[in-house]
Amino acid sequence: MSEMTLVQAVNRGLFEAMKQDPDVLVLGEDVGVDGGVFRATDGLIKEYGAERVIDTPLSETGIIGTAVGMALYGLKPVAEIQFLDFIYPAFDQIVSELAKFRFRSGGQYPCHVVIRAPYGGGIKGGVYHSQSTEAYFCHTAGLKVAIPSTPADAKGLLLTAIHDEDPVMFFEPKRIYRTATGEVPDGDYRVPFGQARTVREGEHLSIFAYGAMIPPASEAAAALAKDGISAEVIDLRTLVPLDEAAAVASVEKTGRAVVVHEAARFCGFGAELSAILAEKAFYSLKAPILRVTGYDTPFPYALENVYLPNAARIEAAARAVMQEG
Amino acid sequence: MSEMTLVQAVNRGLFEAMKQDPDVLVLGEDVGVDGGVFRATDGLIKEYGAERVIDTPLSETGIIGTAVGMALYGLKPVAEIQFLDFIYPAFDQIVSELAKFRFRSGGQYPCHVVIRAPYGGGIKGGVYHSQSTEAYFCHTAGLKVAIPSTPADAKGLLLTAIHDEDPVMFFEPKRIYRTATGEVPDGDYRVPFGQARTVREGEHLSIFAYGAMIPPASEAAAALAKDGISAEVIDLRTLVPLDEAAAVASVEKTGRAVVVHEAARFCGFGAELSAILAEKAFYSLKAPILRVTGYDTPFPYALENVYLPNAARIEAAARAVMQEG
Amino acid sequence: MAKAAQSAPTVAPGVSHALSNDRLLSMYRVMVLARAIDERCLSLQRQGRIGFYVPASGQEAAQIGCAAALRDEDWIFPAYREIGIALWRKVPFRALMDQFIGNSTDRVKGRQMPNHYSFRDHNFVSASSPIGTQITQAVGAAMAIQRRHVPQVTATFFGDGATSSNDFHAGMNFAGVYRTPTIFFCQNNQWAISLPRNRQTHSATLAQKAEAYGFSGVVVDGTDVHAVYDAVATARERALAGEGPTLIEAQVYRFGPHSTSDDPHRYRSDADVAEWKRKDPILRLREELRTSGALSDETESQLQEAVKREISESIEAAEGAPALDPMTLFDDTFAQRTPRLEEERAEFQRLLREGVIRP
Amino acid sequence: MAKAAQSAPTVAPGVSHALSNDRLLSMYRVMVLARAIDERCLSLQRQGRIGFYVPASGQEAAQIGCAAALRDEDWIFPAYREIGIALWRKVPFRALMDQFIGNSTDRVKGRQMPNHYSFRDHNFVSASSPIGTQITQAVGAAMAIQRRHVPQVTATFFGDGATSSNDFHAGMNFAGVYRTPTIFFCQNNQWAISLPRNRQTHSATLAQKAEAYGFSGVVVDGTDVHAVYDAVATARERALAGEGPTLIEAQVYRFGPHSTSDDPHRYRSDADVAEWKRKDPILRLREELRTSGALSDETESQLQEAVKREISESIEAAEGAPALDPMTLFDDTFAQRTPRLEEERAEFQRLLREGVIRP
Ligand SMILES: Cc1ncc(C[n+]2csc(CCOP(=O)(O)OP(=O)(O)O)c2C)c(N)n1
Ligand SMILES: Cc1ncc(C[n+]2csc(CCOP(=O)(O)OP(=O)(O)O)c2C)c(N)n1
Ligand SMILES: [Mg+2]
Ligand SMILES: [Mg+2]
Repeated sequence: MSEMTLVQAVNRGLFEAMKQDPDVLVLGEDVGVDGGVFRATDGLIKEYGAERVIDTPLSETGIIGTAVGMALYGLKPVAEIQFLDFIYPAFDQIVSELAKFRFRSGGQYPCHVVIRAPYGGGIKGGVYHSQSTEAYFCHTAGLKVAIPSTPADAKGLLLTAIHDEDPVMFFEPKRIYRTATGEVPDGDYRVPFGQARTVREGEHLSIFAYGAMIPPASEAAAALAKDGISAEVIDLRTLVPLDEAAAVASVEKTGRAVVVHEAARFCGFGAELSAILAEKAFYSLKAPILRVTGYDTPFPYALENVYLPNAARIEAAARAVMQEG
Repeated sequence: MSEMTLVQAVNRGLFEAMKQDPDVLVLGEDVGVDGGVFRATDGLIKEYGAERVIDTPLSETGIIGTAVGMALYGLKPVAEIQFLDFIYPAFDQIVSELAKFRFRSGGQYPCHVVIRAPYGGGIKGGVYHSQSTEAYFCHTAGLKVAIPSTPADAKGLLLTAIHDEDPVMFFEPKRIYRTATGEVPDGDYRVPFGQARTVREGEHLSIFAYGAMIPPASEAAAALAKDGISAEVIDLRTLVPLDEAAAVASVEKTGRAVVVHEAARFCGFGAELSAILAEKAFYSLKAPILRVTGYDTPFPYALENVYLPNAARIEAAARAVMQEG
Repeated sequence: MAKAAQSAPTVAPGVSHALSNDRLLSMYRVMVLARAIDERCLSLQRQGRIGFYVPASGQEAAQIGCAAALRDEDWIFPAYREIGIALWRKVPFRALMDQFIGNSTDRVKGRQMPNHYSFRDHNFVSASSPIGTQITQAVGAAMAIQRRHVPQVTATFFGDGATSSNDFHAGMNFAGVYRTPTIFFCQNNQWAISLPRNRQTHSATLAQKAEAYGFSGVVVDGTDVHAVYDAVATARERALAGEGPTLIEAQVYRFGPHSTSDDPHRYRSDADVAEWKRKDPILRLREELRTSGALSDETESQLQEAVKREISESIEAAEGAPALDPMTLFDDTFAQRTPRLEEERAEFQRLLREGVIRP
Repeated sequence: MAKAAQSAPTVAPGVSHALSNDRLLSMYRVMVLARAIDERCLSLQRQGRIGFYVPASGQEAAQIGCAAALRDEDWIFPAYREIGIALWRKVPFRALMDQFIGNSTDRVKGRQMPNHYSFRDHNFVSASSPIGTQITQAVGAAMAIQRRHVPQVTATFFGDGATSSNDFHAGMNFAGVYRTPTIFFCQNNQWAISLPRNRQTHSATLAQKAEAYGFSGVVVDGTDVHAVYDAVATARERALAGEGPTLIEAQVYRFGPHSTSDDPHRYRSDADVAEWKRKDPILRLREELRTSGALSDETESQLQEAVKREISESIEAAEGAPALDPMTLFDDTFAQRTPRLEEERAEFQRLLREGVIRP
């Protein structure tokens, strides 16, 4: 166990995986000599050399296309996309190739690539260094999607991702890269996919969130507690596979739900979770499900602090939900 | 008024727009001499020449990137993507550029491109000639999304799209390109965006669909009617802007809803509509909202007829919804 | 050796890798088989017995000349028109036919359109429809080969149209930077559906595009098995010697339609086709083999007979195989089904049982 | 004329477009202004007065040499490092400062990070962060120019790293096919963040990449305003004469960090930087102007004084401008707000009123 930040935990996870298995390699822009623009890959090239820590030309198409080829051959590439906002030149390789290789080849060609990308707002990055577009990937059959919110989960989910047999999109909440700190187990620590984490138990309503929205959700729950409102906060951890059972069970208990994410609301991940609850927890629901999300505009720069969901907005939505029904 | 097929109506719409405005031009792969692989652009090059009907190299990046440039300059390009499945090389231009140009330039640079693409299954096209990924675009702030289900709407929505001031994704249900026939008004016929069409009025439940799912939804409603179940069938027509008011009003009347689309279920458009209803029509809902959709696998080839929602599946879901609550 | 990109294409003059008559005969046999399959499948499609077909007639010398110069351990990253490569790799036609039908013995489990097959045990990676995507993948696999230090190469196949794709650019560039053992084999068949080669790009040759990435490109007459074989064998030797990738532009012509959905009369003249048919690669090799005495009338008719029989028997067997089990739909999205897929599968099974869904 | 791509770069020998002393002086002035802004903004960023900054020091001759050879009616499709172009186009520094702050007078309404500005009235299109996307757009605008039959060109700006992008490939290819009046101006500043030029691509020059698209590329010494001006003026003349596009590789060096988020010591040596600083384009032009007598001590100090004053006054004014109205968030996603945006806007307004959201 050692205390570290979330980005350090990612770095530890990468070191661990590369130590465990010589087939694991890292590629991306500035991941080698520079150690990654957020330092997530810092030190890897010194330890494992340029053969396994590959600085690539400026082409996401090339990064993911070659990673797919490596994976088909039997290596375990971990590709970094510098910001999730820059993943789109690789979108064809991801949705048409990576996600479908196993299926379309009748199971002959598994294709196990982990794609790491910092996502989300709160770093004054403007429209192109702030977006949260996890819903695109969740809607793409064949991809798993993991989003840690704590250093321990960052390492544990990353190691699970690297040892999985399927492609995994691993989105890192850059806003809390350095502010989220905590104890992280040493060695081969793994957190299973598809198991939500109860951040805080509660009786009156359920707040669902993930990644950088866990801190404001927890803060809101703490504020609500002062007024005797007991909110359960659930960190979904992996969106695919989703722990639907935990989500439904929580709402069966509380009867009320607020879903939180940074991404734009329309067709965001929150829509799916609402739809699941409206179907499977229908008879338990005492009030409409509210979503606290980014707005349906592109991500702004100067106004990011009013665009992003904060604890006060989550708290207000929770109070509104409590007043209904 | 003349009777024609859906793809002919698209063709008529393009002729009309090019006649109206010399700034309208068409570009894409095989759209000129060949008239498009589905013949949607047939005859245009003869009438308007290669300067306005542009056969492009095999690059969706190039097609949409140049269309964006043309639009910035003041033209009104209508780009064809041969199959929606092949749009991903242009995804970066669409989500990062086209969708955000007006916003990110503070309103200085509107960017009005219409992107036409045949979408959906039912033509034995396998994994890459069958997909319905409208949700990606619906989740992208700055894009409008229109999907006609009749020849009249195909022409009317297309002309509205071409005269709109914003980017429009215009997805054409290729499965019913030739089977959907009907009367289409001559001349400058336009169907406004954001107004759903009531295909059939009903009292007991609401079935929401669009595009190629309208025929099976109607068929299901007809079958239900025989058993005295009165289903309202609503064609959403444009997913962005969405006629939320019509959807909510319908469910306030019927109390029950089934949402139908071909796309995979998880984070599909149906999730958004369910979420809206679960929030805004909450107190009217008598039963869980069911979704009848493609499964969360890649699109198959040999098994497409069992993958795609059909009238019987919609009917079964409607009966299930009627038994609840 | 084939000529450098800058000059006009010609039949390769001093070929440095000679082919024995035996080898030429076996190449000829596979070319004949490929052509016969093409003709038969076009008619199966017209009869509605298969849903779609992509012919490769005209490109046999390019494909089999190339395949013969590779070794079985080399990885193929194909497009959808590479039937000659698969056949040379000893994929039985029966296996192709299974794929065209999508029956229960189809190796890709009915997941893809005809011609998009995949045979892992033949190192023949899965073809996909999106143009060009296999190119970067071939480079990635070559990077893996470098990492494993094994004497293998990857060969990737694509058309003139694919040189405009994003993956061509990225794949060529990565290959140049990492000097990967990759052969970029472009079959310039003069058309990308209706777009002629000279509207695809303004460069004089496609091979010269390699200059942009710091390695060499060569043009070969793709109707001449010798020239193709030589260019590929040379590229393979260079790749194994650590000298990096090569782009080979094999100039050929697509005799048939782009696919069974295409009507080439809309965009090209019969005269143009007839002109190129005079250089039919099969006639050309037959002529050569006859002249050298390697191919007698008797061998020829035996060969034609054997090919016909193999085709007919394979079609019959494939058509007789059981249909695909619908429940396989839920396999292979992931290695293990997620709870959601289990749930959907259970729903699907119930709907099948109730007759709501009918296979 | 600049030299053809194949040969090594040199200072352009027989320059065919001469620049008058007056013009050179005004170019010098803008170069000095750009450099001074850079230095000042780096310190504003350190003081937390602006959030981020992308310096352009070392690239002034390339930018202003190019801008001066274009006409105001030509459309600029910039990347994020083109401050010299904007300044030459007479965009006041105040307007840039407004953008860096994202205040109520910012022309892009606080929507983008510093350096991603846009000025429609200067034909300076909106910069975006994703690398390369402006390249195809510039080609599309040039196709529109062809359609309108007007004497204009488009010029697009990008770095060495951007030559690996999809849009470079597609844009160059479309430009070749349609022979568009486009100038592809690549500032090869030797680095793409930490990746050196020789790891970006294996081609000897970036200019030679034009060969792949059937048009010509030239290398110029980007520290020499004369060479740059000449290459661009020539390319512009060719474009207007219908002779199509040109790729120009201006070889420069990025003196500063990639951006204020970057620490260049992690990947390059001070010695390397010092070596290139000996070719500082501003010192070089100053030297020339002094030698020719066009620049006296007095003019120089007046100029430095004026630049300092303009910068200080602009910063003061921009910092004094009112903050952005939060309600503007809901403008410009579409020309007209959709019902959903109206609803979200109303919710937002309520939350603002209730103090749940605080600007
Ligand atoms: C990304 C993408 N865009 C468009 C298509 C539609 N399409 C299928 S084949 C083809 C032409 C391919 O031409 P070429 O690369 O020369 O190969 P050929 O078919 O001639 O062998 C096109 C445009 C596609 N499959 N993928
Ligand atoms: C598509 C994309 N990938 C990655 C990035 C991150 N990034 C920003 S600048 C840069 C390097 C650009 O290098 P170059 O094109 O040489 O321009 P320069 O910054 O040197 O002017 C990178 C990788 C990006 N902005 N866009
Ligand atoms: Mg071709
Ligand atoms: Mg650079």
